[in-house]
Amino acid sequence: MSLVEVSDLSISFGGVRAVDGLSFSLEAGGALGVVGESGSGKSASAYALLGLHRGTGAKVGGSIRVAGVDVTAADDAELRALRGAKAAVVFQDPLSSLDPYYAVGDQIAEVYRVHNRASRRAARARAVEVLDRVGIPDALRRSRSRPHEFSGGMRQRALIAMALACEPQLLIADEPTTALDVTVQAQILDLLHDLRRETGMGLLLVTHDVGVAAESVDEVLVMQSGRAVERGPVSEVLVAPREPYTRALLAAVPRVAEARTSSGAKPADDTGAPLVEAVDVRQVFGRGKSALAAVDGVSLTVRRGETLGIVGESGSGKTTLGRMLVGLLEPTSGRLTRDARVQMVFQDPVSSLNPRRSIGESVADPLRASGERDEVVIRARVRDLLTRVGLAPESYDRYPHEFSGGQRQRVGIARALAAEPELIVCDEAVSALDVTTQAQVTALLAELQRELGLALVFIAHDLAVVRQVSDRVAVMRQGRIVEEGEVDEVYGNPRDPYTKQLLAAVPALDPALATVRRAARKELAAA
Amino acid sequence: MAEAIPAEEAGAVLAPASGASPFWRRLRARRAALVAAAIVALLVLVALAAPLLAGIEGQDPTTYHPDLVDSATGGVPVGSFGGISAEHWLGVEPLTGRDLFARVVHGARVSLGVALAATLLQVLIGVGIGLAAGLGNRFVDQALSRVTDVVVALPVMVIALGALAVVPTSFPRPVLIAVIIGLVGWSGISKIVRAQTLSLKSRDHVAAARLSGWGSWQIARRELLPALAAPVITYAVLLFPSNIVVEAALSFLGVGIKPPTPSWGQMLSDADTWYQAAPTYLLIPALLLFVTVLALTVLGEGVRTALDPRAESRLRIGTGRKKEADA
Amino acid sequence: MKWFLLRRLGGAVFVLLALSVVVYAAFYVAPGNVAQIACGPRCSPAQVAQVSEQLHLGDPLYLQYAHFLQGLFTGRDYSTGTGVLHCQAPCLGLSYQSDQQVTELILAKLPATASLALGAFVLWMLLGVGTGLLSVWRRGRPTERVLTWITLAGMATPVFVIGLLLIIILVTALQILPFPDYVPLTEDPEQWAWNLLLPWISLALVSAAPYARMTRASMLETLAEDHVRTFRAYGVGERALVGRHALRGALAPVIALGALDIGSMFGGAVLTESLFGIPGVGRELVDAVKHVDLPVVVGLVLVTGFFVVLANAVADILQAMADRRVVLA
Amino acid sequence: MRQPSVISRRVAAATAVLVVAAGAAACGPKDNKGGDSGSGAAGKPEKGGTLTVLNSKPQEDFDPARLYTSGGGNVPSLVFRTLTTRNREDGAAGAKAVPDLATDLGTPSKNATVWTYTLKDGLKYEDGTAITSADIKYGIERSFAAELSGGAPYLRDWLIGGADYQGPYKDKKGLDSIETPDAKTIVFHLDKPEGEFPFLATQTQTTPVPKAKDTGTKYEEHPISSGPYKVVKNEGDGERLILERNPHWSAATDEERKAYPDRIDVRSGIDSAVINQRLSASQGADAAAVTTDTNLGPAELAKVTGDKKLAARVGTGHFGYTNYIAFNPKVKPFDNPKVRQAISYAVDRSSVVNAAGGSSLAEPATTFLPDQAAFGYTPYDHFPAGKNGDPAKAKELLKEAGYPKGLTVTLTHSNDKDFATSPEIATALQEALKKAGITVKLQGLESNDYSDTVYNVKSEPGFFLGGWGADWPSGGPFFAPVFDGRQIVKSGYNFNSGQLNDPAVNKEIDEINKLTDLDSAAKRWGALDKKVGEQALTVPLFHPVYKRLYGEAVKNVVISDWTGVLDISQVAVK
Repeated sequence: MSLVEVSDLSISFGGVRAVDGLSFSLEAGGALGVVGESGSGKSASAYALLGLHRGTGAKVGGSIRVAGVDVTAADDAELRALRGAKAAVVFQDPLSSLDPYYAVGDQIAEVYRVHNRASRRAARARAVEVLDRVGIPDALRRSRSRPHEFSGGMRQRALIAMALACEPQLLIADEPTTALDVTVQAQILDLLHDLRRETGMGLLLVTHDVGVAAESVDEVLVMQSGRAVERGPVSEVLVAPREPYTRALLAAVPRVAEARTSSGAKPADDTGAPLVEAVDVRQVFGRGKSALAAVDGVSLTVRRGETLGIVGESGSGKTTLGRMLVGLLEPTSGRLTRDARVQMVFQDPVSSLNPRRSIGESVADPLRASGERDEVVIRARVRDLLTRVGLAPESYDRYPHEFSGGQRQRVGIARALAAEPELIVCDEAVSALDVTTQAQVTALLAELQRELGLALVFIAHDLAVVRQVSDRVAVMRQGRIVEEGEVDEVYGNPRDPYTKQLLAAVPALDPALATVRRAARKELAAA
Repeated sequence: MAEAIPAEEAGAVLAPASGASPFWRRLRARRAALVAAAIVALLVLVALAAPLLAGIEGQDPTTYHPDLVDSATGGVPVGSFGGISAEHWLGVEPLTGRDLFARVVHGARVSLGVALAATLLQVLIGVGIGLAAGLGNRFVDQALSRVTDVVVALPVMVIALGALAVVPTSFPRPVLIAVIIGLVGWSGISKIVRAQTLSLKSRDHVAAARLSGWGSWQIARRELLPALAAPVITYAVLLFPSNIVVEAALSFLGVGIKPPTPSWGQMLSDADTWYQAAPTYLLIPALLLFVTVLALTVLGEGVRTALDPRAESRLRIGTGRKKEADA
Repeated sequence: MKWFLLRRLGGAVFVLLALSVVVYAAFYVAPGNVAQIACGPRCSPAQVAQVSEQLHLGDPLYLQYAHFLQGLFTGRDYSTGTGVLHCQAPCLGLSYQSDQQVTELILAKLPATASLALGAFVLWMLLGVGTGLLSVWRRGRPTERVLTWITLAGMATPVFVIGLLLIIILVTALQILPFPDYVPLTEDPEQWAWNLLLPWISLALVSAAPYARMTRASMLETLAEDHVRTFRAYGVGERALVGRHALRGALAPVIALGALDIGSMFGGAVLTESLFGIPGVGRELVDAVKHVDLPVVVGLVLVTGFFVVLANAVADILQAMADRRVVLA
Repeated sequence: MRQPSVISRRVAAATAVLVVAAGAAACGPKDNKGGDSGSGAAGKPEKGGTLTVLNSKPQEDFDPARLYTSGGGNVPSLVFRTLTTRNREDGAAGAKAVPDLATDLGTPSKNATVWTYTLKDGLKYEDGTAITSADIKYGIERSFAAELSGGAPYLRDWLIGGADYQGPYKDKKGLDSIETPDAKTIVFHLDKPEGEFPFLATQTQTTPVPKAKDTGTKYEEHPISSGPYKVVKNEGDGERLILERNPHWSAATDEERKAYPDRIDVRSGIDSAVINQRLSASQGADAAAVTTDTNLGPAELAKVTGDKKLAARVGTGHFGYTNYIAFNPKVKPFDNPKVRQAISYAVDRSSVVNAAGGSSLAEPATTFLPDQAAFGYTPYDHFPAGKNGDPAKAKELLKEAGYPKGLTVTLTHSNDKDFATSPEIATALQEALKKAGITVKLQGLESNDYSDTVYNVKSEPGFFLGGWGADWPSGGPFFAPVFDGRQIVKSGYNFNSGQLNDPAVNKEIDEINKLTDLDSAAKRWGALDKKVGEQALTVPLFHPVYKRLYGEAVKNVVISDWTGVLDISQVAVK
C-alpha cells in the first residue's frame, strides 16, 4: 500500500477551481517533484495532503490517503495525529515560519510533545539532537536563541529539524529554497538528499524551478492550471519531454551553461563618454559601531547601448549600487557622474504601482512631471507606450490589481520609457515572475534596447537569466565587485573562487550530472 | 481628563483598497454599520433642524417656567416623569423649568458641532505633523516627537483653564472649546500618519515618482495623502465620539460650554445630583450621549473593516469546524 | 538600545523644561491678581504689595523662572517670619494658598492617584485582554458578537456616567459597597481596597474597551501569520495556537499601549477623582488652577509630565521589542 | 465680609448622590427642657466620645492671625479663646457678644476711641503657662505681618498707626496704640469712635500667642491652645485635624463652650455630596458626625423633605447675607436713576429664588440689610416688583428715562455654580428683564477673574451680581464698606460698587459708630438703609437659608443666629 494515494482531487476557493481532477501516488521512501508555474495548483494539492484547507472555506473533492489515513474523512483529532507524526511539511519563507517570541529549541520541543508523551526536558534534548543532525553548529546554545538571531539558511535548517523531530514517513517541502540564495539553496538540497538516504522517508518536493527538481527527486509531475500534464522519471521528462507544455516550459528556462543565444545587439559603442561612471563609491548605513558598508568602494562605467549585468547574493549591495546609479541614493563617498536620463524598473509588481491610480495615469506620471499639460497628447503617448510593451491600449483606465505580475512589470517598463531615458536600471525586474513570463519580459527588454539604443543595467541573483541578457557582467560580494568582464569569459572560466562557488551551486537541468556536481560541491566546500 | 481619550492604534492596515466600489459593497454588507449610519444621520438632522423641531413643540430652550417646578422642594418638576406632558415632550428642567426637549435638541447642535470641529482640527494638525515627521530627516523627526510628547503630557485641564483665562469672554465659547479639544487630541493621528509615511516612503512607486521628477511636496500630495486617507478616516471616525465625551467632561468640570448655551455635557453635569429627585433630567442626556457615541463607534468599526479587505478572511482561518469545510 | 535610552532621556529633560516654561508663561499672562488672591479678599493695597514683593511676583517672567530653576537644582530659602525655612532641592517652591512645600503636597497626593491608577490598570488589562481573548476563541459565534457589542458600549460611555450608574446600583440600591471614602494603604489595606473598588471598576469598564479591541485585532492578525500555520500543520491544537502563540503575539502592543495609558493616568484621572472624592493629583490640579496657585500647578504639571514621558519611553521600548521580528537578520 | 469663606454653599465641582437609607433606630421628637436648649438626639448630653466633623474645605492656615472668621469661627473657637465671643444660646440671643477671656465686653472711654479690657484669673495655655495681656498684644501684632496675611481689615483700619505697621518681624518695637500696663489689662487706642469694638474682639486675631513659642508660618501646624481642646494632629495644612481635651482649660472661666466630646476628628477634602450621603445614612462613626461647611443642595433637599425622620435631623439657620444686583452709576445708562428703578421693578424674584435652590434655601429680599433684628432690619420696598416682576411699570419708567423702545445691557456674573452670582441666576434675570423690553447679554467670568473685574474701580462693569455678608451681626460691617464714601478704594479691592460718596450718609455712619448702645445703633442702621435704598444703587434679590444634616447620635444641636449654623462647641455625642 503506497505512502500517498490521491485520486481525482479537486480544490476550489470561492468560484476559482485551483485543482481539477488530480491523481497521483508516492511509494514509501520515494521522491516526487511537483513542478508548475504559479497558479498551477501545486501548493494547494500539497497542503491538501495534511487537510490544511479545513476551515478555510475551500471546497475539497476526491480522496486522499496518507500513510493509511483517509484525510478527507478523518476527524480533527485523527488529522492532528497525522500532521507532524506521519507527514511533516517545510514551508517556503523561513523568514516568517517560526514564532518570533519563542526560542527555536522550545518550538521544536513543543511540536515533539504534541505527538510523544515526554517531559519538557526530554523534548528539549530531542530538539537539540535534531538541530545538530541538520548541521546547525553548537546546537545546544543556538537552541536557546530566538529565530531572528538565525540567518535565512539556518532557519530553514531549523524547520527541517522540526520536521525530523517526530520521524515522519513523508516530508512535504513547498518551495523550500526559493527564498534562499543559490549557494545556501544547494546546501539545503544536499541536506534533504542525505536525510532521505539515511531515514528512508518519502519526499514530495513542490517547486517552480525545474533545476531544483532535477537535482533532488526520482520522478517529476508537471502541472498546469490545476491538471497533471505529464509524469515520469526525472531523466525522461526533463531530457525528452512528451508534452508540448513541458517542452515550452523547459525551453523558457535560462541555462547558465549556454552562451547568449540572440546576441544580435549592436556592439557596445565604447567610443562616446560613458553614460554613468562610478569611481570608488561607498554607501554606509547607520553610525558608529553599528555602521554597515553596503557598498564598499565600487568603480564601474556604463556605455550607451550596452547591457551590464550585476549578479550577487542577498546582502551583496547590488540593489544599493543600482539605486545610487539612478540617483535615488547619494553615495557616502566616492565620485559618481551621470550625464544621461536614467529610469528604473522595480522588482515587486505589487509595490511598484500606486494601487489607487489607473495604470494609464501611472505611465503618464513622468510626462506630467516634465510639464506636459495637453491631455490629448498625454493619452496618445501613453497608448503608444502600452502597445509597445504588449498591453491593450484600452487598459489605460484599469487598476493594477486587475493585472498579472508580468503585465504589471510591462506597465513599469512603459512608465520608464515615458521619460525617454538613455539608461534603464532593472533591479531584479523579472525575479518575481514565472519562467515563461520571465522569458517574454527579458525578450521585450532586449527588443527595446535594440530599437531605442538603450543602455541597461540588469541586477539579479539568478546567474542563468543574467547570462542570457548581459554583454558584460560584474559579480558582487559584501559590497565589492569580485570579478568583472565579458559575460562568456566570466561564465566560461571564472577566476575568482566565489564566482566558481556560485556557478557550481546553480542546479543543472540534467539529472545525470546532479550526483557529479553534488560531489564537486562537497569537495569545494571542504577546501 | 486623561482617561477619556483612547490613544490606541486604529489597527487600520495599509491594504491597497482597490478602487472605491468594493468599499461600499463591504460597508453595506455590515448590518450594524448601516443601522449606526442611520442613527448618526438622524442625529445630524436633529442638530441641524433644532430650532424647527423646538418650534413644532412650541418651546424654546431658554424660557423659564417657574410655575412648572415646586419651589419649596428645591425645584422638582411638577407632574410625573419630570413633567412630561403634551407641551413638554421630555418634561422640564428642575429649578428653572426650561423645556428639556428644546434644550436637548439645541444641545445636540452644540455637542456634535464642537466634536466635529475638534475632530477636523485634530486631523489637520495630526496629518501635518505626522507627514512632516515621516518625511523630514532624523532631527526633524526627533524634534516633532518631542513636541508631541509635550502636548500629550500637558493635561487638557491646564490648557482649558489657561485658555479661558486668557481669551476674552466675547470670543464664542463653543469655538474655543472645539479649539482646546482640537489642540489636545491630535497626537494619536500624528503617530499613525508618521508610521504609515515611513513605511510608504520605502515603496517603489514613491521612488518611481521621485525619478519621474516630482518634488517632495508633490510626492506627498500625489502619492502619500491618497494612501493615508484610509487609516486617517478610520481613526477620525473613532476620535469623533471621544471628542463628544471630552466636551462633556470639560462641562462636567465647569470649564466647558457656559450657560445659557445648552450642551449635553453641561446638562449631565447639572443633572448629576438629581438622579433620585428627577431621574429623567439625568437619564435623557445620558442616554442620548450613550446612543450617539455608540452609533459613531459602531459606524467607525464598520468603516475600518470595510477599508481593510483582509478582515473577513482572517475570521475564518482555523476555526477548525469540520462540517463547514466539506459543505 | 543604549543609544535609544540616552536620546529619550535627553528628550525627556527637554520636554519637562518646555512644560514648565509653557505653564509659567500661561499663568504669567493670565489675568487674576495672584497677590490679592494669596493675601485675601480684604487686604489693603499696601498689604497686597507686601505679599507680592515677598512672593517675588513683581519680578519679570525670566527672573521668576530663574528663581524656580535655582530652587529645582539647589533649593531655596523662605522667610517664615521668625526664622528661615530651607526647601532643599528639588524644591518646587511654596504654595501661594497654603504655604506648604509643593514637593510635600504632591507626595501626599501621589499615593491616592497611584492606587487608583495601578488598581484600575490591573483590572482593565485583565478585563480587556480577557474579553479580547474570549472573543477570538469564540470567533464567528454569537458570544463574540455580544462581547464586541459590550466593548463598543464601554467605549461609548464617559467615566462619570458609568461611575454614577455603579453608585446607583451598588451603593444605594444593593448597598454591597460603601460610598468610597479614600483610606491610605498604609493605614488600613483592607479598607483601602474596599473603598477603591468602585472607582477601579468604573475606570476599568471605560478603559478596558480599547484593550479588548486591540487584543482581538492583533490576535487575529497573528493567527493569520505563517508561523501559526506552521504549528497548525504540525498538529498543534487550536487552544494552544490561540493561547500560546496568538496571545503572546498580541501582548507586546497591548502592554505598550498600557504603559502609555498608565502614564497619562498618573496625570490624575480628574473626573474619577472628583466623582469619588479621591484626594489625588487630578483634583489638586483643578483646585490649584482655579486659585491661580502657580507653584502647585507647575509642580503638578512637571510630575504628571514626568510620568507621561516615562510611559512614552517605556511604550516605545516595548513597541521596538514587539517589532523586533521586522528588524530581522 | 464679602464672601464668607467659612460658610460656603455646595461647591461646583462636587457631584452628588443622595441616599435615603432605611435609617437606624428612629428617635422621638426632642423636647428642649433643661439648660440645654438644643434639638438633636433624645436624652441628656454627657461628656465623652468622639465627634467627627466631615468638611469639604480643609481648615487652612489654622493660625489665629490668618483666620478670617465671623465671631471666632466654629472649629477655631474650640482652640482659640478670644477677648470676647459670640453668645452660644439658641435663636436671636445668639447674635450678641459676651465676655470670654476678658471679664467684660470692654469699657469704652474718650467717646469710644479707647477700649480697656481686663483678663479673668486662672487663664492657662495647654502647657500650663499663664495667659498674659502681652500675649494678646503680640497675637494682634502678628496679624499685621505680610507672611501671615488673610485676617479681617478692621484692626488695620481702626488702630492708630495700623495702616503702616508691618508686623513684629519687621517693626521689632511693636504697635504703640495697644498698651499693656500690667499682665491683666490691655488698652486699645482707636483713631475714630467705634461702638462695635466688642464685636471685633470676638475675632481670632485677639487670641493670645506667647512670643517665645511663635514659629511664624510654621505656627499653624501646632498653635498653642487656650480653648477646651488642643491640636494633637494637623496634616496637609488642615486637611486632617484631630483635637483632644486641653487639661489646663477650666470650665469655670468659660460658660460658653460646653465641650462634651473628649476628641474631635475634623476630616476634609470630602465631596459635599458624600458628606450629605454619609450624614443621612448615619452608619457607624457617621452617627456621631456633623459638618461645619456643607449645606444641602436643592436636589438633596427634595429627598429630605419627603422623609420625616431625615427632616427632623436638619438644622435650619439664617446667616446675615444678602445677594443683590449692583449698579455702577459711572457707566451709562445706569447713571440714570429711572433706568435703575425700572430694572428694580422688572426683577422676577421667584425665578431668581428658584435658581438659588428654591424657596426653602432662599428668601426673597427687598432691603439691603438682612432681615434679622441685630441688623436693625426695617422693612421697605421702594420699587415693588411683586412675586414675578412688574414689566408694565418698568416699561413706563424706561419711556420716562428716554428709552421708549427698551434697551440692551450686559449683566456680568461669575461662572461658579455657587447659587449666588452663578450663571443660573443671571439667566433667570435675563428672562425676567426680557419681558420688560430690556435685552440682557450675559458676560460670565471665571471666579478669580470675576472678583478682579467687579471689585476694581477701573474695570467695574455697569450691571453685575454681587453678595455681601456680615463679619458680625450689626449694621456697621454690613452697611459701611458698601455705602461709606471714604471706603472707596482707588487701587485694590473696592466693595463700594455704587461709589456713593454722600457727605450726609458718611456723617450718619460716623454718628452711629459712636453709639455703644447697640440696639439704638441697629435702629439707626435700619433707617439709613431705607434712606439710601431710595437711590436704587442696588436691587436686593434674596437672603440665603442654610440647611444642614447632622448624625443621629448628635445631641444638643444649637443653631445660633450669628453664624446661622450648628455650633460645634455645644454638641454632645454621648
